[in-house]
Amino acid sequence: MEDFEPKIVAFVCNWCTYAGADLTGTSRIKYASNVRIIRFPCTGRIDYMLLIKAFDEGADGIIVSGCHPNDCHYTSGNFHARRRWIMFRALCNFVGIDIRRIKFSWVSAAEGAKWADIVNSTVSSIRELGPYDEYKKVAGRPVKEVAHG
Amino acid sequence: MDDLIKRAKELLESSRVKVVIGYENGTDGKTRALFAEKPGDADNLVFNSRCIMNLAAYVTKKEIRNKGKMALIATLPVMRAVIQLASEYQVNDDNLLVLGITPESKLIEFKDLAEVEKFVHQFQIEIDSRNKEMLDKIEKMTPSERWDFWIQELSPCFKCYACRAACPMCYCSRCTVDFNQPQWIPVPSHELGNLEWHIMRAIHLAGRCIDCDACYNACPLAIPLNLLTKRMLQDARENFGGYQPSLKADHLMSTFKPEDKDNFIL
Amino acid sequence: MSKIGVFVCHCGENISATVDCAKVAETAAKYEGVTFSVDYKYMCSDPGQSIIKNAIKEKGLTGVVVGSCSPRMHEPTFRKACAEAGLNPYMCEMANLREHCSWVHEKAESTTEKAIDLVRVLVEKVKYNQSLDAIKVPVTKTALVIGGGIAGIQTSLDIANAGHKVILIEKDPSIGGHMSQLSETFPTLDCSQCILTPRMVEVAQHPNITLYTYAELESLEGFIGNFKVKIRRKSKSIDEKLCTGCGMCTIKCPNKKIPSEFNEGLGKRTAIYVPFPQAVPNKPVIDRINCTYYTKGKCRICEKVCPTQAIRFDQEDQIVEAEIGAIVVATGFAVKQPDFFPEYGYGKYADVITGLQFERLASASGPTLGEIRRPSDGKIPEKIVFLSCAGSRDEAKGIPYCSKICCMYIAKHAMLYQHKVHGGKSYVFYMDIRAGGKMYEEFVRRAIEDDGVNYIRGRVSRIYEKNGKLIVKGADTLLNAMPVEIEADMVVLATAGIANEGAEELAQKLHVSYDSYHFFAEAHPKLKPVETNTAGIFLAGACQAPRDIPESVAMASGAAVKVAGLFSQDELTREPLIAFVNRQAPPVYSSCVGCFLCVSACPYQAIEKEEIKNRNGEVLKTVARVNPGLCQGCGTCVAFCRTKSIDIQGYTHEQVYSEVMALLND
Amino acid sequence: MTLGFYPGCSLKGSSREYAESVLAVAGAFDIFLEEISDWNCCGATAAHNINRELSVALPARILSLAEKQGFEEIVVPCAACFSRLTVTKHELSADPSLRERICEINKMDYKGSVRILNIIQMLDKYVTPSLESRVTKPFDHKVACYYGCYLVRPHEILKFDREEDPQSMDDLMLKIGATPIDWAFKTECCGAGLSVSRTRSVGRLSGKIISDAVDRGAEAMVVVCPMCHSNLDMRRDAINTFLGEKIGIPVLYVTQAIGLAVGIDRKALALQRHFVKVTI
Amino acid sequence: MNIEKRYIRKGSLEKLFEIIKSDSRTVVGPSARNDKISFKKIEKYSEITADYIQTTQSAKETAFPRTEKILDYSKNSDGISVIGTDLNEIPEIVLWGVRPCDTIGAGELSAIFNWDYRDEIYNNRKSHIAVLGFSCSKADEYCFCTSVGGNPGSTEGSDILFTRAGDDGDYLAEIMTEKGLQIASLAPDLFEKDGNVDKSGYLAKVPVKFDREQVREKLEKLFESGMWVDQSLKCLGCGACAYVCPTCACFDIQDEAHGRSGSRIRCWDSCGFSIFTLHTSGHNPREVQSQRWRQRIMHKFSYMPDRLAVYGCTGCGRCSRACPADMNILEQLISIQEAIV
Repeated sequence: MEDFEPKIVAFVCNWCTYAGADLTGTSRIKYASNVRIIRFPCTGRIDYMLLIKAFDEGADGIIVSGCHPNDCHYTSGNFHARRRWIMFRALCNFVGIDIRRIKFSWVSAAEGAKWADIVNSTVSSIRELGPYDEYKKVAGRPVKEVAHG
Repeated sequence: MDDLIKRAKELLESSRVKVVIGYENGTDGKTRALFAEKPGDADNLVFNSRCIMNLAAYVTKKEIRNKGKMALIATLPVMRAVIQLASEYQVNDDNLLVLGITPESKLIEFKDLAEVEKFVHQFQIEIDSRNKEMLDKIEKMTPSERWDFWIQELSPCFKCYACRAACPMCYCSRCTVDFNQPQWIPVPSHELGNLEWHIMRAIHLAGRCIDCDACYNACPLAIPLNLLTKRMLQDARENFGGYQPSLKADHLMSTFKPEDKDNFIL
Repeated sequence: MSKIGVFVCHCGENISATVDCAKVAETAAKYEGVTFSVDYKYMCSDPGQSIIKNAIKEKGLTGVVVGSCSPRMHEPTFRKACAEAGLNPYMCEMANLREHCSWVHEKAESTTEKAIDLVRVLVEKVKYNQSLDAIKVPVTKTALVIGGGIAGIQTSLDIANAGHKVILIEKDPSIGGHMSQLSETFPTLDCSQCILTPRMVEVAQHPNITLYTYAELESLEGFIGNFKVKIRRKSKSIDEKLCTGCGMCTIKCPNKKIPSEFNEGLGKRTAIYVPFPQAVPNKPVIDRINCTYYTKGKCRICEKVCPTQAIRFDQEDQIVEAEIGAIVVATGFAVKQPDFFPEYGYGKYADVITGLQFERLASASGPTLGEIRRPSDGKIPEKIVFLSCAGSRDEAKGIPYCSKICCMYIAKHAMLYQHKVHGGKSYVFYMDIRAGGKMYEEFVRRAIEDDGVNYIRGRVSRIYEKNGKLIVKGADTLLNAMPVEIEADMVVLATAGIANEGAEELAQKLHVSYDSYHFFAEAHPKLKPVETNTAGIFLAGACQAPRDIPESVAMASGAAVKVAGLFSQDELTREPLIAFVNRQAPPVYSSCVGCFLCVSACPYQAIEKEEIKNRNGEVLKTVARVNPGLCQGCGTCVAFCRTKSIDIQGYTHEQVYSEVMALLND
Repeated sequence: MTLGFYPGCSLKGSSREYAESVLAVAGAFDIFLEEISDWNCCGATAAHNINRELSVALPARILSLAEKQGFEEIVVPCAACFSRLTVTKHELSADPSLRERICEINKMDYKGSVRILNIIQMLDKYVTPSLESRVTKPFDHKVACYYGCYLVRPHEILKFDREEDPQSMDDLMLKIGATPIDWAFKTECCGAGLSVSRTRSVGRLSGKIISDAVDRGAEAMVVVCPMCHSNLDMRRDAINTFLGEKIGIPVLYVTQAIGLAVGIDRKALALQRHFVKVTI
Repeated sequence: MNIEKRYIRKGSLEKLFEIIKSDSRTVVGPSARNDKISFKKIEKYSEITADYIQTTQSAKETAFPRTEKILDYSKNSDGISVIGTDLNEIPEIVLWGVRPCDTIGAGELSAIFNWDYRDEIYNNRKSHIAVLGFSCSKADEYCFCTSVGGNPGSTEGSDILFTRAGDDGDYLAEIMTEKGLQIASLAPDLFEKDGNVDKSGYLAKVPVKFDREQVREKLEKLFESGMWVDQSLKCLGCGACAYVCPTCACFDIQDEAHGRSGSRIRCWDSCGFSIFTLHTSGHNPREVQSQRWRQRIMHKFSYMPDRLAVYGCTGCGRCSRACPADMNILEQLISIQEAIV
C-alpha cells in the first residue's frame, strides 16, 4: 500500500473552511496534496448525494467542513447541515458504507493550521484503510448485463 | 363492520363527502382499495386483519382528489400518514374526513384532523420485534458484512418503484430518480443504481416515514427495504428524541437544535 | 457548444515555484470546450487582464476560468474584467491555484496534477454557468422606528438628520421610555431627564419625523426596501389638534387613585392623564379601563372643563398604513416584579421594591419629590438593603444571563441614598461586581470607599417581616458563608431585566428571530450586532439584550447608519446568487409539490407560498416561491428539497454535480 | 374505599402517634388504609448521600410491592418517605436504563403505575369534600403551619404547593375553624437529621421557628413530618435553652388537629404521647 | 421435426442436470428467495424449486436482461472510439423449469424484437438458450392461459417439455426441437423409450374465462371509454406488472458517462410510469394513469395483434400477483369483453 495515493474530495463552505484553507495557504503551512476542494456557499447547500457521487467516481475519502456552530454566515445553515449529517452518517453506517472515510469538521476562517491537520490526518488514515475497492467494485465499470438479480 | 358501511352511506347520501376510500375483498383472500362514490358502492366495504394496504397513498392522487371531499377509512398507520401529509399541506379538513379504526377495530369519528392528531399521539411508533431483531442482527455485523448483506438483499430489485408508489409519503410529482439534469441516481437496476435509489429513498423518508411497511408489502420481490426506514426511525429516536407525526410544520429534518449531537465532527 | 478560455497565473513565483503553469495551460487546452488557454506572470495586472479581455473579444469566449489566487481575493477583479470585455461577469470562475495548491504543497508532479484537476473542475462548472444580472430592488426611503425610548429617539434623530423620513411609534402616551423614569445616571450622576427631554422635544419638532404615540405595529408585509406596515393608533379620546395641553381636565378628573405607570405604582394618576410633566407630546389621553365614564357611563367632567372642547369619547382606534424601506426595532426591556420572588414574600411587603421604583423615589419629579421615603408609611429608611442579581444569573429562576446594568445602578442607588439620608446605613448583597466600562469601576469604588456602602458578597435566602422590620437573611461568602441577618427598613431588588411582554408576538409579526429569553436575535453575534437575519430590519437598545444608556445610544446610531446606508441608493443591487424554484410547462407548472418543508429550513423566512391560478383565477397548484429580496443564498433549501425543485444560482445542481464528476475523471 | 399505606420507620416508632392519628382520621371518613406488606426502609435520610443505586432501589422495591399488591394509590404520611418515593418514581421514569438496572437489583418489575399521595394530598382528595360538614368542635386556635422541607422540595419533581410559601396546610386549617398565622418560617430548616447528633444546632434552628410562631401569637404548631415533629417537640428542652425562656406551645400533626375538630377521642389521636403537653 | 416422446424416471432429472452442468452450460432455473420464486443461475440441483405454480418474474431476462450494455465509448484527441458488445461472450444457457405460459412468451417477445428491426443482441441471446419447459399440474385463480390460446401442457416454445406422468414422480419428456434432441443426446440412457402416456390427466384444469378475439374487437371501440378511469383508479403507477410480464419489452437507453469514457446501457422501462412518455417540453401525451393503463391493455390486446399478429399476453397472471394494489387483469379483461359499447 506504500504507493497508494488516496483521492480525497473536500466539500467546504465559502465563509469558514474555504477561507480557513486560504489562511493555511497564506501561512504557508504545508499539507498533503491528495485533497481537492469544492466550494459551496454554506454547508447547508451540500447535498448528501454529492458525497455518494464522489464515492461513485472513485474517491477514497471525503471531508465535509464548515463553520463552527453559531458562526454560520447564514446563522443556521451549519445547524441544518449537522442534522442531515447525523442521519446520513447513520444510514451510511447501516448500509455498510465505511464512515471512517467520511470526515466531518468545523474549521473556521482563523483555523488555517487546523485545516492542514484535518487534511493530513484524513490522508494518513485513508492511506491505512487503503483504496475503497469495496465501493469501486459495486460502482464498477464498464457495466455488465444484469439478469436474474 | 356494518356501522362502517352505514356511516359511509350516510356521508355519501348527505353528500358530505364525494368519495369514501376503504377496502373491498380482492383476489386470493387479499383486500384492495374501494372508492365508493354512490351509497350503493359502500355495500362492498369490508374491514378485517387483511386490510394492510396504506390507503393514505390514494389521497394525494389527482384522479381521486378531483372527485371532491374524500372520506378515508383509516387504521392507526393510515392516520399517522394523514397527519404527516397534513403537516406537508397535502391534505386538510376541507378535502379529507377521517373515519378512524382503532387498534381494537372500533369505528371512531373525528371532527377534524386536530382530533386525529390527538388520537394518534396516544401511541408511540414501535418497531415490531421481528424487525427489531433483524435490525440488531445487522447492527452487530461488521461494516463490510453489512455492505455485502445489503448489496445482496438489494440485488433482486428491478426498480419497478412499487415501494414508492405504495408509500403515502412518496407523493412527489417528480421523484429525484426521475430527475435527469443531472442524473442523480443511475436509472438502470444494477448494484450501484439499486443502492443509491434505496439510500435516497430512506433519507427522504427520514423524519417522515410513519413505519407502515407499505413499501415492503408492495415489493413484488419481498426485499426488506423497510429495514432502512426503520433504522432511520431508530436514529431519529436516539438523536432527536423520536418521531411522531404532527400537524405542526416544524419537521424533524427541516429544523434543528443547537445542542444536536456534535461528537462526530472534528 | 461552449468556448472557454483558461488563464493560468504564475503570480510571480508564488504559483510557478511549485506548479508547472505552462503544463497546466497546455493540458487545459485539450479539454472539450476549451478554445483558448494561456499562462502569464501576473493575470491580475493590467496587461494580464487585457489578455483576458482580448481573448474574450477575439475568440468570442462564452466562459472564463482564471487559475490564480483565491476567488475570495480577486474574483471581483476578474469578473469586472470580463464584464468590461462584454462577457457576463458570472461566466467567470476562478481556480484557487495559490492558497489551495502552490503555497501548501512542495514542488512536485502531484502539485501540478492537482492544479490541473482544479482547473478542469472549474472548466466543467463554467460550462453550466448562466449569465446573471444583479438583483435590483427599489427602496422606499422612509424608516419605521418602533419604540420611543432613548434608543428609538436616537436612531430616529440620526436617520432624520441624514435627510430621510422617519415614522416613530411608541405604545405609551409619551416617548421617553425607561430613561425618562431614571433619577440620575451613572457614572456621572447627571440628571436623566435633563439630558433626555431636549432630545424628546427635538423628535417632536423634527420636520422629517412623524411621531405616533399611543400606537403599535398592527402588521407587516413585504421585504427590505419595500415593507408595507399597518400602524394602530389607539384612541386617546381627545382631539389633539384642539387640545392645548392646558391640563384642566387632569386637574378636575375625579378619578385620582390610579397607580401611575410612570411612577411604577408608587404615585397615583387620574383617568385622563399625561404620564409625566415633561411628556412629549404633552397632551392627555383617557385611560378607558379606569375612566368612570367608560366604566359607569356617566361623569364627562373633563368634557365640561375642557376650554377647547377637545374631548372625544367616541373616538375610535385608527389604522395608518405606510410604505417603509427599513425598520429599527427599539422596544426596550422590562423588569421582573417582586411578586416573582417567593423567598422575598411574593411582593406582599410594601417596602420590598424594584430598582426602577427606587429611581422614582430618588427622582426630583417622583412621588416623594426626591426624598427616599418607604412606600408603606413614608418613613425615611435608616437601614436599606440592595440585592443584586434578583433573578439574574439564576438557572432555577430561568434567567441564567446577567442583566448587566444592575451592578452599576445599585452602586448609584446606594450612593444616592447615602447622599440623601445622612447617617443612613446601606448594604449591597452581590455575587460579583461587574463594572466594565469607562469610569464604571471607579464609580463603584467611590460608593464603597467614599460613601461607605457596605458590600456583602453573598446571596439572600429569605426576607420576612418582623416587628415592622424586614429581616434579610443571607450569607457572607467572604467570611466563609457566615449567616448574616439584617433588620432593614427597606429592600431594593435589582430585579432581572427581561424581554418586554409581547416581544415574541412582535418578533413573529416582523419575521425576525428571537432567543430563548424572547430578546430579539442579532444576525451575527460579532459582526452584525444591529442587523436581524431579516434584511432591512435592524435592532437598537435593550430589546436585543439588557443594555445601559451609552450602549443603547451607540447601537441606535449604528442602526441609523445601516438605514442611512440602505437609503443612500435608489435601488439596492444584490448578488444574484440566490435560490429559485423551477417553473415548468402546464400541467405541471413546477415540480414543487408544495410540502413547504423548505419554509422551516430557510434561515431568512425567504420562502413563501405562491398560488398558480388559471385564467378564471382558480388555484391550480400552490408551490414555493423564493423572495429575491430576502434570500441570502445559503442554499440550505436546495440540498433539502426532495424533488430538487429549488436550485441556487452560482451553485446549481448541474454545476456542483459536474464539478464532482470532473474532479475524479480526467 | 381502600388505599395502600406506607408508614415507614418513624410511624412505627418515634411517631406512632402520627400513624395512629392518620388511621383514626381515615377511619372516621371510611377510608381503609391497607399497609403494603413486606415493606422496607425508604432510604431516608442517609442513602442518597451514600449510594445512588441503593437510594433508588429501596423506594423502588416499595413501589413494586405496591404494584404487585394491586394498589393504584398509596398514602405516605412521612414527608421524608414521600419525598424519597416520589423522587425515585421520577428518576425511574426519566431513565429507562436505570429502571432496568434497578429491576435487576430488586428482581422485581416496575411499571410506575402507582400514584403516591402525601398526607395533605390524601386529605384534600378524600377528606376535605366532607370535612367542614363533619366539624363538631371547631379547632378555634391560631396555628402556625410548619411544612418543613421534604414536603415541598425539590419542587420541580414533587410539583406540590408553593415551595417557598406553601398554603395547602393553611387551607385545611381554615376548614376546621383554625386561624393560620402568616409567617416566614414555614419551610425553614428544623435541623432534621441532626436531631440525634447535634441537638444544640437543632435547638438553635428549631428555636427560631418556634419563637417566630409564638411571637406572631400562634397557640399550636401543625406539622406533617415526623422529623420536624421530633425536633420541635422532643427537642423542646434544647430549644428553650437556646431561647432562654420556657415555651410550651404544643406541636400537633395535621391529622391530630383535624381529629380533634371532628370529635375523635384524644386517646385515639394519641395526643398523650407528645413531650410537650397538648392542652388545647 | 416430429415430436419424440420419451419417459424419464424420477430422480433422473437430477442426473440430467448434472450432465448439463458438466457440459459447461449455464443453467437458469426457478429458485426460492425471500419466499418468492424467481429464475436464477443454478449451481446445485438442490437450489431448484419444483413446487410452484408460477415464478414471480418471467424467464424473459435470460434473453432480455433488465440491464445490458450495448456499447462502450471513449473520447480522445482523435475523435470517439466505440466498442460494441462482443456477441461471442453470450453464454450457452439452459432454461430449466419454464411454464408453458412463459415459453409462449418468448415467441411474443421475439415478435417485438424482430418487428421493424432485427435486434442482434436479443436474437443472439435467444439462439443460445435451450428451453426445458415443465407443464402445470397446478393452477390458481390468477391463471388464465386457456383464455389467451395457451394451455397447461402446451409444448409451444419449449425445446423439451416435461410433464408429470404417473404418480410416483416420473415425467413424460416431449422433445420438440433439434436443440431439445441435442440436450437429450447428452444423456441418451436417461430418456427411455415409450412415452406413450396421456399427459392430459396430469395437467391443471384452467377454465376459459373470456375470448381474446372478442376483447380485441371491443377494444377498437373503447378507446374513448370512461371505463379506463374506473379500472385504473386503484393503479398506483408502478412498473411491477411490466417487469414481471413475460412479454413486456419496453426499454430505456441510458448513457453512463465518466469523464471522457462511458457506456450505453439498455434497461427495462414501463408504460405505467408517469415519465415514460414525458416530453422535454414538459408536455405529457399520457398525462394521467388511466391513459397509461389503457395503453397497457390496448398494446397487448389490440396493437400487437394488429401489427405483430401475436397477442401480448400469455395468461400467466404474474401482473395480477405482483400488483401492490391488486389490479386483477383477468377481471379487467372480462369486464372489457362485457362492456356495452
